[in-house]
Amino acid sequence: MGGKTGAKTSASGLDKKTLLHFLYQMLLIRKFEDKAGELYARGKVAGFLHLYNGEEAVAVGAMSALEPQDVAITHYRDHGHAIAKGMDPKRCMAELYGKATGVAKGHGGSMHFFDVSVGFLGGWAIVGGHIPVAVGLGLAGSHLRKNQVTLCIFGDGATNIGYFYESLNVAKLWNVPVVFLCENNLYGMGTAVHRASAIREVYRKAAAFDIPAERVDGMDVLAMREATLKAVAHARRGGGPYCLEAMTYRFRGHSMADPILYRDKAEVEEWKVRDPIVLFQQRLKEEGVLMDQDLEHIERETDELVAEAVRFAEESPEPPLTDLTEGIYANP
Amino acid sequence: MGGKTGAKTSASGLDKKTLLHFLYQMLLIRKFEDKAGELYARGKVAGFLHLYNGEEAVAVGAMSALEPQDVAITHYRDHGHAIAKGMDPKRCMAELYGKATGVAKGHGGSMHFFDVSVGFLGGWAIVGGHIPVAVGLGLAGSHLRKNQVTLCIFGDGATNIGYFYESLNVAKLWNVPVVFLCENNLYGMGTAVHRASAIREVYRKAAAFDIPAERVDGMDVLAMREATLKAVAHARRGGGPYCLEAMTYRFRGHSMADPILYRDKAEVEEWKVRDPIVLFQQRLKEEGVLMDQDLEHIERETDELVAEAVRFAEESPEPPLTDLTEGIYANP
Amino acid sequence: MPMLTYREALHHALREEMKRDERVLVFGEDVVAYGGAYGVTSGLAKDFGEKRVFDTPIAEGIIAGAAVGAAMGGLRPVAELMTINFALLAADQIINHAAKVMHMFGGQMAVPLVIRAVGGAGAQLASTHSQNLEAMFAHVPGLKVVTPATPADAKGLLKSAIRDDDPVVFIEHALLYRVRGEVPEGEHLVPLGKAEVKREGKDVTVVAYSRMTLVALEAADRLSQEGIEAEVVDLRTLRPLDMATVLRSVRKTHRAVTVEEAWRSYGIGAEVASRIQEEAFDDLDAPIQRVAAVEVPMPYAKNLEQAAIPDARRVLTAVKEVLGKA
Amino acid sequence: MPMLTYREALHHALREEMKRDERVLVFGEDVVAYGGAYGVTSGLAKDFGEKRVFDTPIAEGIIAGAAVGAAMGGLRPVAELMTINFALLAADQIINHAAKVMHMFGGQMAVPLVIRAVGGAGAQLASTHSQNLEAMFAHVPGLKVVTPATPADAKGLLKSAIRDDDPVVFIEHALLYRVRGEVPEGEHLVPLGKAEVKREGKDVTVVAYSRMTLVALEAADRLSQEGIEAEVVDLRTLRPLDMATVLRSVRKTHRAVTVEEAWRSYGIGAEVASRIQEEAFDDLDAPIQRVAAVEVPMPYAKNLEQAAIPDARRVLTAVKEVLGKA
Ligand SMILES: Cc1ncc(C[n+]2csc(CCOP(=O)(O)OP(=O)(O)O)c2C)c(N)n1
Ligand SMILES: Cc1ncc(C[n+]2csc(CCOP(=O)(O)OP(=O)(O)O)c2C)c(N)n1
Ligand SMILES: [Mg+2]
Ligand SMILES: [Mg+2]
Repeated sequence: MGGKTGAKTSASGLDKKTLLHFLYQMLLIRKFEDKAGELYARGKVAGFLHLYNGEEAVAVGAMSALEPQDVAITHYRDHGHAIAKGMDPKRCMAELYGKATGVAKGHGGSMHFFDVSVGFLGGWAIVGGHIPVAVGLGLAGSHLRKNQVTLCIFGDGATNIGYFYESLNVAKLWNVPVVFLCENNLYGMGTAVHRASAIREVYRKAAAFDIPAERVDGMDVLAMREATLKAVAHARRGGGPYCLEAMTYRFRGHSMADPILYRDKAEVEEWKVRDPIVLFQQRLKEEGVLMDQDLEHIERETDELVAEAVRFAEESPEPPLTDLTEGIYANP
Repeated sequence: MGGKTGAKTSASGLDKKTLLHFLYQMLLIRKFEDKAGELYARGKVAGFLHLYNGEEAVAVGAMSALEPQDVAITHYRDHGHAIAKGMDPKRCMAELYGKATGVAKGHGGSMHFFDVSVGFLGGWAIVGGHIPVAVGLGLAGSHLRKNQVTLCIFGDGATNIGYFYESLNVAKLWNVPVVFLCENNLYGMGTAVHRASAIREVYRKAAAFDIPAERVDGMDVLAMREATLKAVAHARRGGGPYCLEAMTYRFRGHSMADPILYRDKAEVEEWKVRDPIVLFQQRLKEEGVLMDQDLEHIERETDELVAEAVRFAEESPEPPLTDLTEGIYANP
Repeated sequence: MPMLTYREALHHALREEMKRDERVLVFGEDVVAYGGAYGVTSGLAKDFGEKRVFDTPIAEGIIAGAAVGAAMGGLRPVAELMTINFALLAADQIINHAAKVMHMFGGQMAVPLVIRAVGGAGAQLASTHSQNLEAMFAHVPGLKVVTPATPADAKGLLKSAIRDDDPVVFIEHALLYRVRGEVPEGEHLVPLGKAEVKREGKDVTVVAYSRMTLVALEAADRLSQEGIEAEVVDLRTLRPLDMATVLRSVRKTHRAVTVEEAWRSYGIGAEVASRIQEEAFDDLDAPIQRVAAVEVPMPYAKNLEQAAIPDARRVLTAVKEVLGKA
Repeated sequence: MPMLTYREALHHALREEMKRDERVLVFGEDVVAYGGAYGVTSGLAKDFGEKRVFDTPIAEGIIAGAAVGAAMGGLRPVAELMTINFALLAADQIINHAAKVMHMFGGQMAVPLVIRAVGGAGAQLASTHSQNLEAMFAHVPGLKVVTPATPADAKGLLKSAIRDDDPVVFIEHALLYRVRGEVPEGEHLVPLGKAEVKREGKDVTVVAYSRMTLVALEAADRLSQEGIEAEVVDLRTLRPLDMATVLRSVRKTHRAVTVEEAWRSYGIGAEVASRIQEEAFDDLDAPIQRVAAVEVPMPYAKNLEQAAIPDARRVLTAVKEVLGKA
């Protein structure tokens, strides 16, 4: 359960604008997800939909530690990461609608968000499959001297598949600037971590490759930021890969199809008390950073943006049927 | 380099017959391999041929720790393991000749020895591919209460492929009686361990799964026996998987095609000084267990057996062409 | 006969075979609490215990590899891969291991195992989750590949697959789980390697398998309203392939259309068409048409996905084509 | 023109493209000291440095996956898999990742990568090391699959593959490395997706690829001594498949035989034969015959392996069959 690191998590170091922006991003993600879930129920969104509720602090804290030239690559539970990396919620919503204006032209859907312009390189739906890809991105980053760090995000379940280990080994051998961030939300679909992994502390797996690793409180956006800053700095200065395990929890089911028979209400309630958005709000209020009017303003902005995203998606055109035969090859 | 374990390696505990049998087996393997290499040069044996010279103590010591109901499964460098597990050198040689009397009817060749009657379950040529199979054998062993331990042997190179990690994780989760024995001969083909693995101490990888592990001197047949006895006992009593890393060295090339451009003479010489057969002979002589006539007798017996194996292989018939259409399915 | 869904039929097959044979085990990702991604195994763990029904980590390589070892060790594992798309992570274990044991080791050991996996498109899951990869496995000697289209076949074929002593890749279709049909109770076995004429007709032979069998039947109904009687042959098993049944039909109708949900090039229809022209060339009055998916990584957008997957209309057009009525 | 071996031709292609483009990297198992299992890369590390030519652990999954990422990151990786058999451990990266990036993400990124792998039987390596798995990859939209038969094509196709912006599975044949042939120096490019008539003839079209092209040519020579002129079409690229060249030939000869070293069922010949009968039905005077490997996990024993692999004699028989002279 989210064993805290030593990382200093006082807000003091950051200015009000930055702190409120974190709150803004977390709220935006939360509302985007709730809306997506609602639209799924209404049949506007289809396919598999994996919502990020409860884990917002991980994405917002981690992405805030990246420089513009850095890239992020993640799994299918990607909305939060995409928005935190700076993707346009309108085009993200359009993708969920399967519209031509979507971030993947409607070809990818929820699991395959992608926007090269902000360095968000997917959205991948094969568990663990994008981790080797991240190592390749790291290789390119260092080979082409881009001063670029690759942030690779995946779940606890992905740390039991061979790719994870092959990737850590090669990342260390090649000394590539890749930060591996595991979102340990205690379950891989309906399977609890200890039923799928021989050890409960995922970060310990990095020791098999002499890669520095630590656990972070994934419900604390500032703790996430500080730990990621440290990891990114390590990678950028040529120190090689770094592993982070963010202890977090998903408030909703694995996907919209999940009856959630595998965890009890008590556990869920216990975690909801640690809602990263509520906690951060409280704290900013206590520290006198967040005023009521600030919050009203953020609430209004995020509500409007999500509403606007839905409007944009609704009004966008379907992709043309020519998409079935074009764009499969770069050199047809 | 073969950091010794605490394992007691004095011969004292064992009777003369047993000790001489170990010497006999190691010599038999050495001579079988030299003959196989010679026959390959003469075109009698084809395909890929991976010889075991220098590693004999690992197979003989480890197999001596198994009970008759226990099974062994290994990779393509399998002659030594097969003979140590009790397979008939005649039928092994016939397999190298691709004859119908071979241990796999001439279908498998050098890399695919197999003899269910002595619990030797292959001979597998996909690096790391048999490790998951071993976990399945362990599952069957415990599920069907066979009081059976599975010994799974593989090389250092195989510990960088995903299968290895997936297998250790599942073996621990299922608590199966499998002993994982890594033959660390310092190279995977032409790649030195440290060029392919982020850590040099392979046994440390087991820590990522809380599986007990240790390093053993693979040039000392008694050290191998004692370490394996301990690991097998642990597995048999329900303690789950156990990992061993045997530090050893292959005196010949990776395969007959290997020009050996990747390691220098000095290193080879340094290791040849630690020839497991020479060392064991010296020691048995010092301890007064091995007399000159014993050695002559063993030399003669092993020479004759290898010669007989060649005769048997030479005289055996080729497999019938009907083998191309039959025996592919158990239920055609 | 009771009406069951495809899902229930599969569930019954597993339940009956587990009752019948102690050695049958079921394992895979989330087969216990979740009952499998599509609910086929739900309740089995409760009734047979977690020693015989258990979860695995997300690691298809070892799921398949452990099945091979378990089978060699005397068990009869039924391993579930959530979808056939993930079978690509187990391809080496299935093709380089399971398929080889029997012959490569000189016949000393068989590997009685079943790998169940869900295939098919149509649920807007996009390109990595909408594939039909049966051709890749059907290409491999040593494997058997089964693709049931109806609840009755689903039950009868799965029971036969579990009793079979060879490695069987058993591919279910995601859109068929809710389909209902009559299913004989108890000892209902459908032999592997036998196709079935699902509808008789004299004018044209339509060869299909899995969900496309239903699409072919729908097309056949519409065609008969136009006076065209199509005979629908459901291959049911892709390896071994029962060409005798297909050829018998073609020799009668002199015309053939194949229907598959997979990509056309190097697919199932190609083999069937080649065999037909090889063995019934003089009986053919027109070239064999293949109806297959558009060759594209399946997009998420509904309009694109629907346009990519074969439907009755396209089968209709192909049939008229071979009848020269296009 | 200089005479080079297939191995040398491939080596030259790599060397020239590495010189030409800084972004081209070569990595794989033992490509440095060993020069690759078949020596194609030997010397490259010395000349281009270990930043551009380096070894990987034995882990095909990440070899292919890292190539995908490297390509996305702006490099042009040429990853070597020791043999195509091991590509099954990379099947998910090649099929679920490399092949999908371009279209699934809406065309934002291409993945210019080449996966080189050795295929083929004939060296008594037994069933897991003697496979021809090209059909599995050729089935997949998003991939390109290349199978050169001659030193000149090996060089020209590899250079084109490296310059191509899409993922290319480049399959070399283990028994061709020592084969010599004339190879144009320097800028010699053979376009992907273009078959070539390797020998002209009027009586029958023999379609082959990779080493079977040489077997087909050998058969053609023998046939001409009997007054039968076979036209040999070398597909060279299996995806995209150049049927135009094949059809042009068949419309001339009215008869066709396909030759492949892979298993017959669901193989390459099946697609070619289906396309021919679909598009040139009325031009065909006889059923298309397929010559392929016996469908068995390839045994080690020489007599069995030789009997399993197609040879000129079997091509001869098939040709006479389609000519009605059997
Ligand atoms: C290779 C593979 N196997 C199985 C699946 C099906 N699947 C999708 S998500 C998932 C659970 C992943 O859990 P985790 O990695 O912890 O991520 P989380 O969903 O908890 O964020 C599974 C099994 C898949 N997509 N890919
Ligand atoms: C999956 C796979 N990749 C590559 C190969 C080719 N190969 C055969 S043996 C070998 C080296 C294995 O080294 P190691 O595991 O250390 O065993 P050793 O040969 O040293 O005993 C390689 C790369 C293979 N057989 N399988
Ligand atoms: Mg999780
Ligand atoms: Mg080694």
